[in-house]
Amino acid sequence: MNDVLFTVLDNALLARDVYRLRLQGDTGAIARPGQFVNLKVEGCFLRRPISVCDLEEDVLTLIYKVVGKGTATLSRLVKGETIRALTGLGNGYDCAPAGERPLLVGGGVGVPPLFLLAKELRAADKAVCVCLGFGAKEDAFYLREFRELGCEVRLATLDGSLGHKGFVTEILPERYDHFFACGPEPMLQAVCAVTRTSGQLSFEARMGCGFGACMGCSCQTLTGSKRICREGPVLRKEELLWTR
Amino acid sequence: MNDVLFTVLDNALLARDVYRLRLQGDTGAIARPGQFVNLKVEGCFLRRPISVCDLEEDVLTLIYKVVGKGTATLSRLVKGETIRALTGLGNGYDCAPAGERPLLVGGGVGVPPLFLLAKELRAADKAVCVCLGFGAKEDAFYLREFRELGCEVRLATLDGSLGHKGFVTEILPERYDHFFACGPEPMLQAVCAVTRTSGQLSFEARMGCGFGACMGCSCQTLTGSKRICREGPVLRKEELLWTR
Amino acid sequence: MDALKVSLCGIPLDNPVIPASGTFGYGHEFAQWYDINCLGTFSFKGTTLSPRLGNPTPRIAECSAGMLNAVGLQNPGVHEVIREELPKLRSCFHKPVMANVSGFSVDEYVEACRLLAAEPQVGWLEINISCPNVHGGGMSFGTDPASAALVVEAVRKVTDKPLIVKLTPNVADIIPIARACEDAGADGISLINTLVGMRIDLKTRRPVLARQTGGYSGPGIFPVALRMVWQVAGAVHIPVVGMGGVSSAQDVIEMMLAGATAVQVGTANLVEPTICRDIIMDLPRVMERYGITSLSDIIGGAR
Amino acid sequence: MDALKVSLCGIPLDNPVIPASGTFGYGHEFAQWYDINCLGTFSFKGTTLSPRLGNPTPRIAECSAGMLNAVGLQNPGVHEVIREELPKLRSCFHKPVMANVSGFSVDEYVEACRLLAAEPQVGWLEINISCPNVHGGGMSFGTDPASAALVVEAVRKVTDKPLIVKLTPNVADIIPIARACEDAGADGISLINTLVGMRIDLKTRRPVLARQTGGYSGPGIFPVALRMVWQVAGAVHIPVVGMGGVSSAQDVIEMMLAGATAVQVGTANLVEPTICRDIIMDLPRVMERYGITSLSDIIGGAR
Ligand SMILES: Cc1cc2nc3c(=O)[nH]c(=O)nc-3n(C[C@H](O)[C@H](O)[C@H](O)COP(=O)(O)OP(=O)(O)OC[C@H]3O[C@@H](n4cnc5c(N)ncnc54)[C@H](O)[C@@H]3O)c2cc1C
Ligand SMILES: Cc1cc2nc3c(=O)[nH]c(=O)nc-3n(C[C@H](O)[C@H](O)[C@H](O)COP(=O)(O)OP(=O)(O)OC[C@H]3O[C@@H](n4cnc5c(N)ncnc54)[C@H](O)[C@@H]3O)c2cc1C
Ligand SMILES: Cc1cc2nc3c(=O)[nH]c(=O)nc-3n(C[C@H](O)[C@H](O)[C@H](O)COP(=O)(O)O)c2cc1C
Ligand SMILES: Cc1cc2nc3c(=O)[nH]c(=O)nc-3n(C[C@H](O)[C@H](O)[C@H](O)COP(=O)(O)O)c2cc1C
Ligand code: FES
Ligand code: FES
Repeated sequence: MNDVLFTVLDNALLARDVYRLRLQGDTGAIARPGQFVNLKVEGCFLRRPISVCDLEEDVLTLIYKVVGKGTATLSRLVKGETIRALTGLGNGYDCAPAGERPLLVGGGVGVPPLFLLAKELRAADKAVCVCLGFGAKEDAFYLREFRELGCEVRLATLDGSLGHKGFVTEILPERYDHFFACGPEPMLQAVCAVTRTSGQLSFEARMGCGFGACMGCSCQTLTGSKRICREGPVLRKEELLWTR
Repeated sequence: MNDVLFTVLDNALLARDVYRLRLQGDTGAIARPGQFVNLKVEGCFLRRPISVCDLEEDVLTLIYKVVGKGTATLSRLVKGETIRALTGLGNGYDCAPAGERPLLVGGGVGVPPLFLLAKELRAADKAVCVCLGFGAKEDAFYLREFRELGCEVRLATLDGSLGHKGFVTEILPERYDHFFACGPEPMLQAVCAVTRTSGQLSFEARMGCGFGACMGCSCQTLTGSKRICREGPVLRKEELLWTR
Repeated sequence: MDALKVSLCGIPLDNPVIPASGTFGYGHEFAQWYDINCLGTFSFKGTTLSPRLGNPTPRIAECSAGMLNAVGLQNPGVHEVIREELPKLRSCFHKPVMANVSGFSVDEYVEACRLLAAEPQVGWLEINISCPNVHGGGMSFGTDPASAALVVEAVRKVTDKPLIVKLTPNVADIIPIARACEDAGADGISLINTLVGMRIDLKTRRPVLARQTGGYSGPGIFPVALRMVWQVAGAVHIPVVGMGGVSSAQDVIEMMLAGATAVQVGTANLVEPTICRDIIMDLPRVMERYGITSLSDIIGGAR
Repeated sequence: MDALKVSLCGIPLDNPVIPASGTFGYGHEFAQWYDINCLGTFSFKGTTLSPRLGNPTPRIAECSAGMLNAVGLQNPGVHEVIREELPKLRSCFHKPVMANVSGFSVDEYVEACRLLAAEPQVGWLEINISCPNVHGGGMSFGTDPASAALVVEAVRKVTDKPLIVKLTPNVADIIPIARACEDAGADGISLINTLVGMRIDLKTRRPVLARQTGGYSGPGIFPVALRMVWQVAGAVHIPVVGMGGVSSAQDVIEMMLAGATAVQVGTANLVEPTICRDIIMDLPRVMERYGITSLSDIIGGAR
């Protein structure tokens, strides 16, 4: 965990209401894909948690959707401005159980953390299948980027404007060794229901602090109470109450 | 009264902790010297009242001393930035009773509103005597500007580092027809005590609104309750409770 | 603009936005900023039977998310209001107005209300049993169900006009007080008045306010106000007028979802004199964003 | 750094800055951000006799000048705290700690306090009779002088360590409650706990918090907190620990001028994890600016 002052490199519209923000600064505390940073946004009292999407030396990439006041303010950041963030928060995904054919399942702005994960899995030469779900074609992003990593990319949109028409859970491959998922809770629940392997799922919660101090983000699991910001945001499928 | 968006022309240190801010924008609502504007300062809940110091077409000059959070923020404004203000607030000085030899008495950051007043009186060819009091030489400002208007300028500093050592009330001329004063309340009280003519004094008050809505700035006078922001900030000597 | 219409105690309002008492004078101060006929109505400065000079100054202190006031109900008294202010008001405002009344005894409330209720332009009486600034004043009535009921019952006898009782938030449990007012014949409840607060000046090391403590208002009190509106709206059967820190169209909608039939805007007027007009103009856009077609449909919608 | 020293119930503090209960865990979370030995002390997470899972989520809602929480006293219970947390704490904090205790019956308070008071590192017991989140919980004790006294008397019997009673601000009059605690044997009063507040999500049209209402904390409550500290400090003869929205060295000084002997910082820790260290480092500069040579001299200085 670190308190870092970042400088904006760029901040560009990527898809409908979705922006990519690239920040320069000390990324040393970020250890794993699936971790997040907590941004101090001007005019907002609480910080805003955003997943690490990509990391290259001292450049941190975040992808966020404008859904309210804080993300709207973020979208107005321009090159050269600075923003403070607590970095290296959360447990992140554990690549060890990935197996040879890991499956990545992402929905909407749950997709970003899967990118750094895919990158690491590809670096370890895994056969990565990425299944992405979006509302419509206009919402989709990073397809090319995943393909360029050498992943198999499958797509579903709710309105059928790109790829399969329907839910992302309808396009999962037959065979995979372990899955990694991030997306809205109904999607995560569906993923849990249709997958047969072990897996890891990343959750969201309204956060007070983002680093384990307030107990605001607690979540009950079969292995006890977990703080989404600390013992999460990634939980193992096996510990979820849903699987009971 | 008007709600105006001004653009900063410049904002420069004039004396110790004292800045001159020049703003470009619609000054149409400002009718009299001694009126004030109420500035919307970023990060402050209430507006900040500052007297009109000078006015030239669409350029408004304010002089303010950094005494707290709001004025500190003001002092960081740079050319090209914008600031909103309610303009044309308060009654202002009435030049009609000035006579041929008006006396202007100012103390510290009470000096600014006297400048536009002096300018108007000089334009009407009055023989203006301006007596200014400051803490020390480093606090003094606008001496040259008053002289350039053709005023007689007398000076007092508390520590004697410039002009007479002592209070401004000790350097008033023998003869004058009417006085105009602005400064800290003890100074105003002393001015009232030593002057024999009629006069007008400008007061300060903690303000909620600045335009007569909240009754936050009321002041009791012999002629009833007055709102400093509306029936003031300029009150006639004759109506002050002090003179009773 | 039917989408904005609501009805408050039987009187239709073009929209639910109502400047709050004590922050809007008797209206004409604001007529210089905009045509105040765009308002639903407004609640005029708290008026007492006799004229009041109010408290010593400083009466205002700034807070990081609001302000304190200790104005102390300065007003010219009900007779002068009827003689001077209401005629001036008629010339710039053509809708029923809400008459805010304070008092220091039941008799005073009754007499001031009787006189104001007789004025044709007065649509509602809003009786403030909550002002925290005045010793032996509203505080005692508003913090105890029985005393609150006493005032309401007495005023009820002298007028058939809608009677709205304005409550103080400085209580442990607001519900019994609201219920007591309803039972005593109130037609509506408005809340919240200010929270008691304080600031100290680090330079002088003295309280900023001459009266030491004052009423805290502005965005900082919004969460407390919203909670009390929610509680009271769930506990009474008469309409609730919500207020406390409202300064945007979003805030208005949030108050209505909590159960407010109409929403007052106070302190925000002091900092942005055109805020009520701006909110009214902004409402349709914000409603659209949240899929709201009619404001009257969302009253209490969060329950 | 003698200029910062104060004494709280006979125990010297290097400075008056104390992270508030529930915002600082059991300390070690913050030891990752800075050396927490710079603190005066800290008040650990509200601990109950039995473990508690707390409330359903969402438990957090943002406000314009603060936040709401409805954590519901999630904690591992006093036995686990003594077994697991205090040993961990010892390794990163070498000063007496303030043990914050909650309970749902007098017996629970007594038993938890007895166990914690026996721990050598516990310097003070801070008994929270004010948590507004738990049904039938602290609320009832803290809103009534007699019940407050009941808890204090009972706990008083099982420990000689300094007993600080933490009060809720959700009352009409704080003074009788503070006095009842003093009379019952408390060594200090701490206040304020959170104000009850609420937020509604415009998108879902539902309360943001699963429990609907929650405790409002942060800068928005500072004026209310300061007022209550002022009132209580003027009414009792035991030290007062002030808190509520404190987030700067200036705020600390303002609280002390109002009468606080020490000052707790809560919510600010959540947003700026190093804030307490930063405030302590900033204090000498701010003191100089206001001509303060020793903090202990200014306690209650505004009176
Ligand atoms: C661990 C984690 C990682 C995340 N990663 C991403 C990401 O990579 N890209 C992305 O677009 N979004 C991500 N989110 C969601 C993102 O935090 C919210 O969209 C954002 O906080 C909304 O802020 P706002 O001010 O725009 O919305 P508002 O609704 O105005 O926010 C009000 C409050 O609610 C909170 N809030 C609102 N929505 C959410 C949410 N979905 N999750 C948690 N808190 C919320 C805000 O933080 C704030 O405190 C992540 C959330 C978490 C918990
Ligand atoms: C009619 C009028 C005209 C003024 N003209 C000038 C001027 O031309 N030049 C100048 O330097 N100053 C002037 N002042 C004083 C100026 O308004 C204050 O210095 C300023 O508001 C301080 O703000 P702050 O945030 O720096 O101080 P803070 O102390 O942080 O302010 C806290 C609060 O107190 C109020 N306040 C503090 N000091 C004063 C004060 N002296 N008068 C009124 N309110 C105060 C602030 O407005 C704010 O609401 C004038 C005041 C009034 C009422
Ligand atoms: C300067 C000022 C004066 C007030 N005077 C009155 C009053 O006379 N009568 C009354 O019922 N409420 C009075 N109030 C309370 C407001 O009407 C309102 O209830 C309160 O300020 C909360 O709303 P806000 O946060 O939008 O201001 C006053 C408030 C302020 C700020
Ligand atoms: C997330 C959270 C949890 C809290 N938990 C406790 C608690 O367990 N016991 C307690 O006495 N107070 C608790 N409080 C109240 C704080 O200690 C403090 O009294 C209050 O938040 C006001 O101070 P602040 O505005 O600085 O946060 C909690 C506050 C927050 C924000
Ligand atoms: S957000 Fe504070 S503990 Fe997780
Ligand atoms: S400051 Fe509001 S009436 Fe003067």
